[in-house]
Amino acid sequence: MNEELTLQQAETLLAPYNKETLHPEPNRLDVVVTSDDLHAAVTALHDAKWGYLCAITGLDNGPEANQMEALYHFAQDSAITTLRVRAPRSAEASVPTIADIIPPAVFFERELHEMLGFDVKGLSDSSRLFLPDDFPADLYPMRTDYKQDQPVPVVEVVPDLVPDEPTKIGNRFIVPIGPQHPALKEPGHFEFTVDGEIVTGGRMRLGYAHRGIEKAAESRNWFQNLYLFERVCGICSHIHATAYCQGVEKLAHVEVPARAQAIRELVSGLERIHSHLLWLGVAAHEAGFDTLFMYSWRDRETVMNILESLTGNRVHYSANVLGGVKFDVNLEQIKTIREGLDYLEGRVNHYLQVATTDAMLLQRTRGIGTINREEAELYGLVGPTARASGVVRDIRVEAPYGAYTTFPVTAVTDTAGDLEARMIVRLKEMLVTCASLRTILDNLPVGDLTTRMPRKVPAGETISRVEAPRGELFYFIKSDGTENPARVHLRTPSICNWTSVLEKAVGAQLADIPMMIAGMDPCFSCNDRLVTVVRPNESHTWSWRELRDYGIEHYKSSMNKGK
Amino acid sequence: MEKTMDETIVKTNNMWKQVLDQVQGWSRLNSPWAVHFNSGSCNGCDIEILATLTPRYDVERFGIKLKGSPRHADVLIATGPVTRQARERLLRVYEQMPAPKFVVAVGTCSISGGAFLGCYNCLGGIDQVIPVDVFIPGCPPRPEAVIDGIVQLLTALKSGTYKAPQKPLVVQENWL
Amino acid sequence: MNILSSLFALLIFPAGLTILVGGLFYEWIDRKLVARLQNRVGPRWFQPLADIVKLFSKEEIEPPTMTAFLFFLLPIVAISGSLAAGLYVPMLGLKPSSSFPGDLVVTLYLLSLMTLCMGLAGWNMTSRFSLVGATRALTQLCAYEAPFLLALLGPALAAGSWQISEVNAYASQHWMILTQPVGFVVALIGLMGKLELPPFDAPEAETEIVAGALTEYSGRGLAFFNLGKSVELIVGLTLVSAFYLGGINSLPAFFIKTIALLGLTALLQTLLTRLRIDQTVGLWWRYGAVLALVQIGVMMVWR
Amino acid sequence: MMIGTMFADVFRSIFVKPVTQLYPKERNLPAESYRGKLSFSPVACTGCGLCVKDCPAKAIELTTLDRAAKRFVMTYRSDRCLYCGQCVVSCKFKCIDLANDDWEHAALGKKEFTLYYGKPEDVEISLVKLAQQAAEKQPG
Repeated sequence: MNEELTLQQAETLLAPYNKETLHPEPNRLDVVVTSDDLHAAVTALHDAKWGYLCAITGLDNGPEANQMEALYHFAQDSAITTLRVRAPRSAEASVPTIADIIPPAVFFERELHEMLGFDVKGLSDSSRLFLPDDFPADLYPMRTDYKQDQPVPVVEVVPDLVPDEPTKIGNRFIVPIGPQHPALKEPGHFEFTVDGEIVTGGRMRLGYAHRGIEKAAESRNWFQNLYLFERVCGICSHIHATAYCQGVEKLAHVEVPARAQAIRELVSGLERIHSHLLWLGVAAHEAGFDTLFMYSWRDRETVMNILESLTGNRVHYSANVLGGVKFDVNLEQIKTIREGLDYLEGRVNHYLQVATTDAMLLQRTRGIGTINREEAELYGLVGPTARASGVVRDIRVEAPYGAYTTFPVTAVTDTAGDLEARMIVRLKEMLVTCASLRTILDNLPVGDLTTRMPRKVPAGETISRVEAPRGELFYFIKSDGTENPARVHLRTPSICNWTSVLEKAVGAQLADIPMMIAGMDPCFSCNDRLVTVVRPNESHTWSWRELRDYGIEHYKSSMNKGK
Repeated sequence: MEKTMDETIVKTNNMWKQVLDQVQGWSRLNSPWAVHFNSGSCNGCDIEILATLTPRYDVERFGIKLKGSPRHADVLIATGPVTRQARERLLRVYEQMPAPKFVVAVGTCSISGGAFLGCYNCLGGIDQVIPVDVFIPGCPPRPEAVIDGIVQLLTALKSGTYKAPQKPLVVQENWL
Repeated sequence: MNILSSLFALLIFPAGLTILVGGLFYEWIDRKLVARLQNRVGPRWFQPLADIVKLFSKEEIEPPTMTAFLFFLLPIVAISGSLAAGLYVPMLGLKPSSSFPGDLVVTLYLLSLMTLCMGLAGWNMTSRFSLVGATRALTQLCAYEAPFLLALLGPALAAGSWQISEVNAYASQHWMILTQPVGFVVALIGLMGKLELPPFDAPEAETEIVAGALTEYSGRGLAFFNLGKSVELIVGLTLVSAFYLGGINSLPAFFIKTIALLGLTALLQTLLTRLRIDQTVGLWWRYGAVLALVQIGVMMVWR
Repeated sequence: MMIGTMFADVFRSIFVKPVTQLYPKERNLPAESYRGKLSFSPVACTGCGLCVKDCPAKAIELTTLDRAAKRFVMTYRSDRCLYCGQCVVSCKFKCIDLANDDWEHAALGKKEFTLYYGKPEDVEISLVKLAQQAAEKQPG
């Protein structure tokens, strides 16, 4: 395609700052820039509208090389330009912030700061994003000399002054949502300041589900890691495994047979249907429409059955192995899948009608949390959330991978950008997926299921991007030629979409907040591989720490009283 | 004469107590309200727990209701390997529940750490923090297996073989 | 003897215990119907009873409230309010246990006591969810109370009496659902608002504010509130069906009419999405109150 | 704009049986390919240990007593197992199988989760061996 042309454009744009150029893969361009030039280089790309910022990866090249790197990945269709900033492995390692040009970069920069100890100059908020509060400040888990089983001292958290009146600040209340809250099936903590029913400010703290997967990956072999990454998320597990497999196979120069690729896409299509139906149910539940929740989950069981009979499990399918897939599809199964798809298609069409015509539901979705196209691009949204605002961001279309090169799909978009549009986009996507699954089933390639995979993967770096049900999933994999990976960095779709909720929460009704959170289909376990407070608000709110200490005291005293 | 009077009173009192105990036991068996806490799992288990509420499995037929407030709950359904950040909250949710309370650990990682065994931010199991009554392994367990676990707990309660689990001896004050 | 029999009437039958059991039974029917409409099996017949007994046998955690006295008193006031309301309606098709001219107004306010208590209970708490829940419960009370009253006023005006037993007697000859359909719709929806059934469950919206005003209640307090709710359900159903569905004069008529009405509310519960509190208030004042007023106006003219 | 768009669904439900599977009473078997409890037969095993090496959760351990006489004992911890099936893929001699009818493993204690596969006498020997190893580790 015009991949080469696009990369040439980038090279020309970056020429004034270029210190060294590398071409690690045909679709990639690595440009080494100095820390001082970074800001200007990013501005050049951004002003020329060359792609968007996918992720920032931090690399530690070890004590011998005494070098750390920050990798800024920009993607335009299938072409990827990486700006590499090199820094010494010490406290002096610093990069300037680029959040003034690209606002969502703040999340990535905080991760970089927290996990590797880069000093990000000018970062507006350097509080914890993923690590727990009581984690020592000078320990950086993603550095090579950090051992995952080393003892970590607990840092005393100094409680700040607790105000006398816990619930009211002027006329305002703080309503905490999470980590244990009925609206969230997963942990995450939000604090919304409300004036009556109107939200005046919001803060967010993640990290309840940060387990340290990226670190653990470095001490496991390539095969074990497949199952670890599958368990980053329980809803989009197959797509995580696929992204990982694709990357490793690229590194190992292993060609996956066409039939295996088709089966991977088959499972990922079914998973997309399952994920969107699940989301529809959860969103309906948040809106207080339990009947829709019950019915959509009932119908979801159809696709769960198919997945179970096909792969052998309802949730973590473990369909992939490195170099192929585990199982084959037989004619009988194809027949069951077709019947299932027919039924689901009918039901999805019905739900589409409900979502677009039910007056009571529309009251809760139409015009709520609207994000227009410009905002969507500015916040760097991905997946159905972005597509509902008219931004065509779908890796399956932009940079087809695997079987999507032979079975292309079309991106579903809407222009309204509100909750209704997001619902419609997801529902229509299910229909599109049903159609594309049929094409795959009609033209299932014949051949082997697996190719042999070496236990050791040649040294190198690669990037693997796939379209998860929630949006673009980004994997950066580095091998140093051994049985274990040297570094795996993943950027999940949810983290890109957070800004949309927090920016839009201010001025909204409290009752709409759960809907808005659900609207972007957040996946905490996805983005908490590693905590966050964004948007300082105008009145005083408690920090999480204050709240927690207060909470402990509060319940301690009540327990004592109770006895 | 007086003595026998006293005896009858004691007897009737005892009988009352027995009857009351039985009624209490019966109600407890038939109305286990649950609260769900995710301590950092991949949410595979969480969707399976939610699936038990939906028409296909419908646990309301056992009287199980998923409640939002820990104050209303009898059973804590916990998932996940307990991350450092979530530990405090897990303890708090548990403490807020009124006695008698039971804990069900769902999923392999909530029992032993599972796939996250050895990760630096995971404690590796609910029973490291709070006493657990039933363990349900599986990654994730099928909704039927979740129901089976809860039925086992109820059966144990009914038959009197239930023994309260021991509190974790040392609630790890220092991480590692 | 007289005192004994009235005590019996008050505590066991037809008021008191009977209403409690009836309330629990109706709660079961409601839950079962909703479950069936959602294609599920639903709870067993003794479920509400088991829930209540269990709650009574549980520990009651006393949160640091502003006034402990209110914390204990409010649930009791709430349930006594709804039980007392049961005295004035033709429960089980029998004559109301107590009756005097103007008891309609008293009954209505006894029914509101529950919501007031819940509002106060929430206000009495330091929990944020309770506070927001209390505010919502009271706001909603202000919203549906007037239209609901107006909707019940229609039949009362037609019967020319403020006494429930007389309206009931008049209704036995006239099916007011036919003559005052608008009033019936407003009364039915008003009843759902009173009972905080979906779509008017914003005060206890689980996904937003956990369990609203009752978030901090456990054990006995919660049991009383839940029990009060089920009593209110049966009393409310009896009242509305006595007024609009041709009166209640016999046991079969009582069951058929109230259960039919319950079926209707269950259907509405499953079909509608929860309204935001501002939407609820808007709906009641913009449509509910106006419709009920128009209905009354038409009636006055027609008479 | 309509009210009650799901009326058709709801109305139909009154007349059809609920889709609920009455689980403990009726137990539906999952598909043939379902991955449940692991079973191991030492007959074909060569003791290569690939399954142990590739297990992502350290759920299996293989104790070799006598390679030639096929005396192997496998310690399987179902509380760690992810039921992913990598061991089945890794094993070239098809010694390992995941059952599709055994997946309700809930227990009130954790003891029941550790299982030993092999000939009974071998299991005993290996247990003694493991106990010795543990005892040796303790003082050091």
